Amino acid sequence: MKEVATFSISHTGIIDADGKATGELPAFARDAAELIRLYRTMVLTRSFDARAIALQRTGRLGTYGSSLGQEAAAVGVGAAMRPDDVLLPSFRETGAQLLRGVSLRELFLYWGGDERGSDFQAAREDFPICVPVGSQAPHAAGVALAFKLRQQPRVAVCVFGDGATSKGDVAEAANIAGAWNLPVVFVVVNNGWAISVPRDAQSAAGTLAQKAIAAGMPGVQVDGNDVVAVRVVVGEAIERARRGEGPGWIEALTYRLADHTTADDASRYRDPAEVTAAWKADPIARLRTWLVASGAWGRQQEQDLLQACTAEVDAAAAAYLETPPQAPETVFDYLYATLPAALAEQRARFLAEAPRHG
Amino acid sequence: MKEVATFSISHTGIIDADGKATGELPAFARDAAELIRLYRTMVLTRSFDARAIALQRTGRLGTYGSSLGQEAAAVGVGAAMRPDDVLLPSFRETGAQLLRGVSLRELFLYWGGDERGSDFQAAREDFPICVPVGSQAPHAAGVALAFKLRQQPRVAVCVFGDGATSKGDVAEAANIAGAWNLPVVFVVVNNGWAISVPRDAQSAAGTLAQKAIAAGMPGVQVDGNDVVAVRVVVGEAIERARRGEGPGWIEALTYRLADHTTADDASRYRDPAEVTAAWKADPIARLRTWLVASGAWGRQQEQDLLQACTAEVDAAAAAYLETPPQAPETVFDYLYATLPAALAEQRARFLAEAPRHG
Amino acid sequence: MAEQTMVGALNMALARAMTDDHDVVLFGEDVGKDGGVFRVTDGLLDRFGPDRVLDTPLSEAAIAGVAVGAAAQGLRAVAEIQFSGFAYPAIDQMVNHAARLRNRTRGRLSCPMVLRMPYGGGIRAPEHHSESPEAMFAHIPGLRVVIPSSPRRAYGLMLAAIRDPDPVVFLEPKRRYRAVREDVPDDGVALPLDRCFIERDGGDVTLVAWGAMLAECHTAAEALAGKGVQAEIIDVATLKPFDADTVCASVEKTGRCVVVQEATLTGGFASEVAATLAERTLAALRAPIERVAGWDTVMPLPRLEALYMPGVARIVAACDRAMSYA
Amino acid sequence: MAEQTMVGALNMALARAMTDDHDVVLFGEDVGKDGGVFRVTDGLLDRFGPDRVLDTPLSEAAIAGVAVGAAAQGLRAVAEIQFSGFAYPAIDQMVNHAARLRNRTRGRLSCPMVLRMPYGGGIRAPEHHSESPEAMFAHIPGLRVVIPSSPRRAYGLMLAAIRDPDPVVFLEPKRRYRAVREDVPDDGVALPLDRCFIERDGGDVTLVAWGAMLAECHTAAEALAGKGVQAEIIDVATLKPFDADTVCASVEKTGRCVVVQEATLTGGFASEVAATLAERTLAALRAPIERVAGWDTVMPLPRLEALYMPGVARIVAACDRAMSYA
Ligand SMILES: Cc1ncc(C[n+]2csc(CCOP(=O)(O)OP(=O)(O)O)c2C)c(N)n1
Ligand SMILES: Cc1ncc(C[n+]2csc(CCOP(=O)(O)OP(=O)(O)O)c2C)c(N)n1
Ligand SMILES: [Mg+2]
Ligand SMILES: [Mg+2]
Repeated sequence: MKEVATFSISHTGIIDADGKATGELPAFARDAAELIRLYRTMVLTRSFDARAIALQRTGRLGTYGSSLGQEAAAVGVGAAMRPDDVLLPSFRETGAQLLRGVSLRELFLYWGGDERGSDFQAAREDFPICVPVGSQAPHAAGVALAFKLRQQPRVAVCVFGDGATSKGDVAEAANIAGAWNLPVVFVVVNNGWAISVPRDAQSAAGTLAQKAIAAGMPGVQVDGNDVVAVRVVVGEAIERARRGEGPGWIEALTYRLADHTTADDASRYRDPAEVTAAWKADPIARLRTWLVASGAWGRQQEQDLLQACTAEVDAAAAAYLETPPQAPETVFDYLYATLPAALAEQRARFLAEAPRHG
Repeated sequence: MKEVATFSISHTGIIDADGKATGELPAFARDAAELIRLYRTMVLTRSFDARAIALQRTGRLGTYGSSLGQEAAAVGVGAAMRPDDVLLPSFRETGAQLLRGVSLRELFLYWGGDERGSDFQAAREDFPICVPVGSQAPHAAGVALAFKLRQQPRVAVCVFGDGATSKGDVAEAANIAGAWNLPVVFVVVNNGWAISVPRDAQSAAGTLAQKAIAAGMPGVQVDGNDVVAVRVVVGEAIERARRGEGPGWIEALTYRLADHTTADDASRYRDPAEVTAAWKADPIARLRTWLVASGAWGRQQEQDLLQACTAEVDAAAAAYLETPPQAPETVFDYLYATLPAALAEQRARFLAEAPRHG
Repeated sequence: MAEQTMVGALNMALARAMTDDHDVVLFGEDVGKDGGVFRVTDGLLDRFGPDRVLDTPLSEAAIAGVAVGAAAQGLRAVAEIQFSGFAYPAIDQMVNHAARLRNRTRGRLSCPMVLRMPYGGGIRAPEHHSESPEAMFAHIPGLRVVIPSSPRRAYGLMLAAIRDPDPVVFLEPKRRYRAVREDVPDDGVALPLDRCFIERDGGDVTLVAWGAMLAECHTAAEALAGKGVQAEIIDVATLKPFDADTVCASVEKTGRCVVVQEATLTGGFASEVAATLAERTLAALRAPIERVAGWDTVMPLPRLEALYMPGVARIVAACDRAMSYA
Repeated sequence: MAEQTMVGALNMALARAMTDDHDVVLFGEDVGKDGGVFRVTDGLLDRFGPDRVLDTPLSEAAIAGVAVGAAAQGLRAVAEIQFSGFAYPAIDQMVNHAARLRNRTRGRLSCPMVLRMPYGGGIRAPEHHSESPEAMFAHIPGLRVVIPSSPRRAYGLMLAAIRDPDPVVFLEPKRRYRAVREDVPDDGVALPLDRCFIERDGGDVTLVAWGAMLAECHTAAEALAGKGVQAEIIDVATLKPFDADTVCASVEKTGRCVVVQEATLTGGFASEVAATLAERTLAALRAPIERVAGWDTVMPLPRLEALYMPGVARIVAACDRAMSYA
């Protein structure tokens, strides 16, 4: 019996739950303005999140999936990307999408049940929110294939949850990305739960970073509540991929502080004590602590920021609520590039009947 | 950055390509009769294989997938199983199926295009040959679930190729087997090729044993041309699973000496020199060398065995060729336990029309 | 005997089946502690234990495939797909294995499993949560496809599906999950799996539907009755095998038929119903067979969803057109 | 201008499309060196290089999903599924993504891909290699479904499919791959994707078919002509969107229709054709619309395969029945 291969999984954390640096700070993190930009996006994400839940509770938004507690994972990913990279998110990547230029109003529209919420006015090539879990992973490989064949120095970045790592699509996508040495980075946002299924019941794998080993690509773990570490680790994988050195896979450890969605009641299946404990690792509080300790942030800035975020969310919510529904014909008009003749009559019938009753 | 997990993949070989022992012999291999039983099954497999190809070439069998060169992998698996375990094969596991009690005539019938070839008269609970690559892997987990829930000390053994390891079904099955700690063993028969796709193009993973790491189960490599090693390594995984210690995953390294199937022409895509070289590792020759060297085998036995195998295959082929086709109504009669009333009329119409013309 | 919603009735049927037969096991995503996202399996983990009610990892192909393997061993596997929009990865297992295990082994192995899933729109759900894929399953020989339209029918059909020795795809119209309550005796009595149910007698026009569309048909029939038109309503609760005889007999009587489905028109099961009628009842037809269906486009997100769903007005209009033929 | 088989014509169309448009890329299992198991991509790796002709790992869901991603970036991804029996794991990507990427992003992203695959029986192939799943795809709004019946049509339709800005499922009747040769000019001219082709004029009965069934229909028409019955033959080469107008016009003329499909009867596309006719041509119908189809059972293994496949005799018998109505 001889050993033919060995692997190891590393974990990176830089700013810990107490807001203290435990590792060397990367260059960007020594620029307070940059850290404040990330902080600001995290806070804005949380403001949006609270408003979305409030709107849902009052019947003005559809079922909504909160990203409470996961802001650092999303913002770290968004910050690590270049503008012409392509993001393929799941449904809790608000923070990343905001950095990509997706607007709050678009996000409200999406969750409000309006297709225009996926017609991003910026981030034109980014993929829309993906609901069928893990099914966007092969798209990321396909986008990366296009980059590679066209010799563009761009990277596809695909984000999904711990639950998604059990999906065959994800395994197939990772394998093809490895086999073809594609410029794609997969980020597992391990928030501990897939609805009611805890991480440990999802897989016997001790880490979800080690899923990468099956695809022959490097897999690493990062403290997903540490935006600095996420940005560093995801950034390294992205730049590696950009250099043509192949795909990457990162497991970001975080926690879903909210219910799965507004349609969920997490108290049915998880201990509130676990949630209370998880709050101690809140990604926003720790970065604030760090910023305050480093002298870059104070009470006044915090107050101003909260106010600014509220105002921005207010404006977006108002714009969303004022957006009239799409015209009925839009139900047909984006299906094909050109409406097939065979559908023209049906569309006409639809227009004649639909407005009357549905 | 700290290390949070490490893994290693081992490779086991016992009798090498020259027929020399390189490791300690397990108990069963010190029993010449048992080794001869395995040798006999490998030779019978090869006789069957040659006849199947001959029958196909003369239009008396359908497209056939040869297991030439892979006899040790199949026979080793079959030998490691207990009778009441369940085998879930792909299409090159003839050697394992013979040890399970599947008859040569049944195998001819299957490849001859007759459903009765999957109605094994022994091995009643074994699964039939599985053509959609990897799709039997979840079945194996399901069979193992039944064993576990009923607290039966039985194991499901699932065999598939290197190509199959790219399939999402296989990844999902392995993951659920790990998560539920099921008594199932997955055996990857890595024969170097998936039709025209070489192993290295199939996955960037350096070994296919490491696919197991993604599912949190132990993965090991074995010399798949060494029937002794296969039996040992697969046997260990099976007994481990039987003890309730969870699933296992083995990569058996072998080589497809034949075309993919009789419909394939491997000269289009692979270098004949590779095949010639691979013959040096022929699993049958090496075991014969070993047996001869150990004094348990000689020219006469070999001649007798070849004759006996030919006679057995002759008889089975004759029985197959003499088997009249099934009655037309069998096209309907096994679809449901009881023919639904709605189908009765159609069946009658079918019987009225079918025999006339099809 | 309490009044039950469809969710309650399904829960009761599952509990009854598990009580009667130790081989019945349930699994799926969140079916355990959470009781399923619609609570259909609520409380069953506590009652029957973690060996018989299992949360799966998030993998639909495996859910179906594990059910096949378990069923081949004689377990009555009742597997849940959380929403029909996520059932597509399970189709391979249903077509290539579940539906044909008995046939390809000449009866040696079989597949007594139920793949259940909520389907359909009308609850303002997120993307991919509102589709109606029944036609895809109904095209697969070897499967049974069952759709209840009421609590009582859900109870009886679910019991039948679990007891059936062959694979059943059981589609639950989620819009009706809590829409009504009715008395559902927990009597362990299964309904037949090969018969359509005549829900209302009428001599003028036959309304054929399944799932959530039954309620729409009943409302439409009331409206039609107000105009003096008597609609007969048939619930095709078991799409496969399809009890064409009952539908044909009704159309022989009425001479007019409107088939109502929520799924997209082209290639839907309504087309099968219409084709069967065109083959078998032509002489009796006094008006073209109309299909009222979802439009041939993607189910819109909630804001425009109502434009998509077939409703009472469209059904009444179709019947009016049918009645306009002498 | 050499005589081409369907395989040759498809190969020629792929080469032409790749020459004309650098964005066309091919991938699938064994499409490279091996040239595909049926040789449809033979020689293309040598001509266009490994950046544009790629062997994939063995993973059908990824093949479809990678095509979606690549197409969203503007590549014209032509992805091969080796046999339609292995396409089921790709359905999820086709329904939930390919078919709706344009719609859900309001036109921002689109999916100009072709998913091509051999399908159908009649070549004594192994288990799972002989099915006809076209109806499943034809039920998905947002897709196009195309099936050629001859070399020339294969050439023109394949070019059209690749040039089309939306996702196309292209099913190739493998039984016809090498059945005939005909002149196929490599003129780069595409055929329309929204029109049925009238292949033979006749006033007595309309035969509607696609794929391999066209050849059977032609033979049947000859036999019928011998009895003085003139059959009109329509090739529904593009099942989705379905050109009902052409079929309806023919049936308005003949008053009789037999729809022929190889796929299993229930829920097949023949039912869609019949339902459409029942809706739109009732007054013209002089005989019930017959469907000649694969039986509602699993495609048998080769030894009994011939019992399953619809053939000339069944088609003629159905036409005879139709003609027996005055
Ligand atoms: C393929 C699929 N199956 C089931 C669902 C229903 N569902 C939505 S989210 C979810 C859990 C996802 O868990 P995870 O991947 O960890 O992401 P998280 O919700 O925790 O962010 C499930 C089961 C779905 N959307 N897609
Ligand atoms: C899901 C699926 N896709 C494609 C095929 C066609 N096919 C048959 S065997 C094969 C290659 C299988 O390779 P591997 O798993 O290594 O097994 P081997 O043939 O080498 O024994 C392919 C692509 C299939 N049978 N099933
Ligand atoms: Mg999660
Ligand atoms: Mg192989």
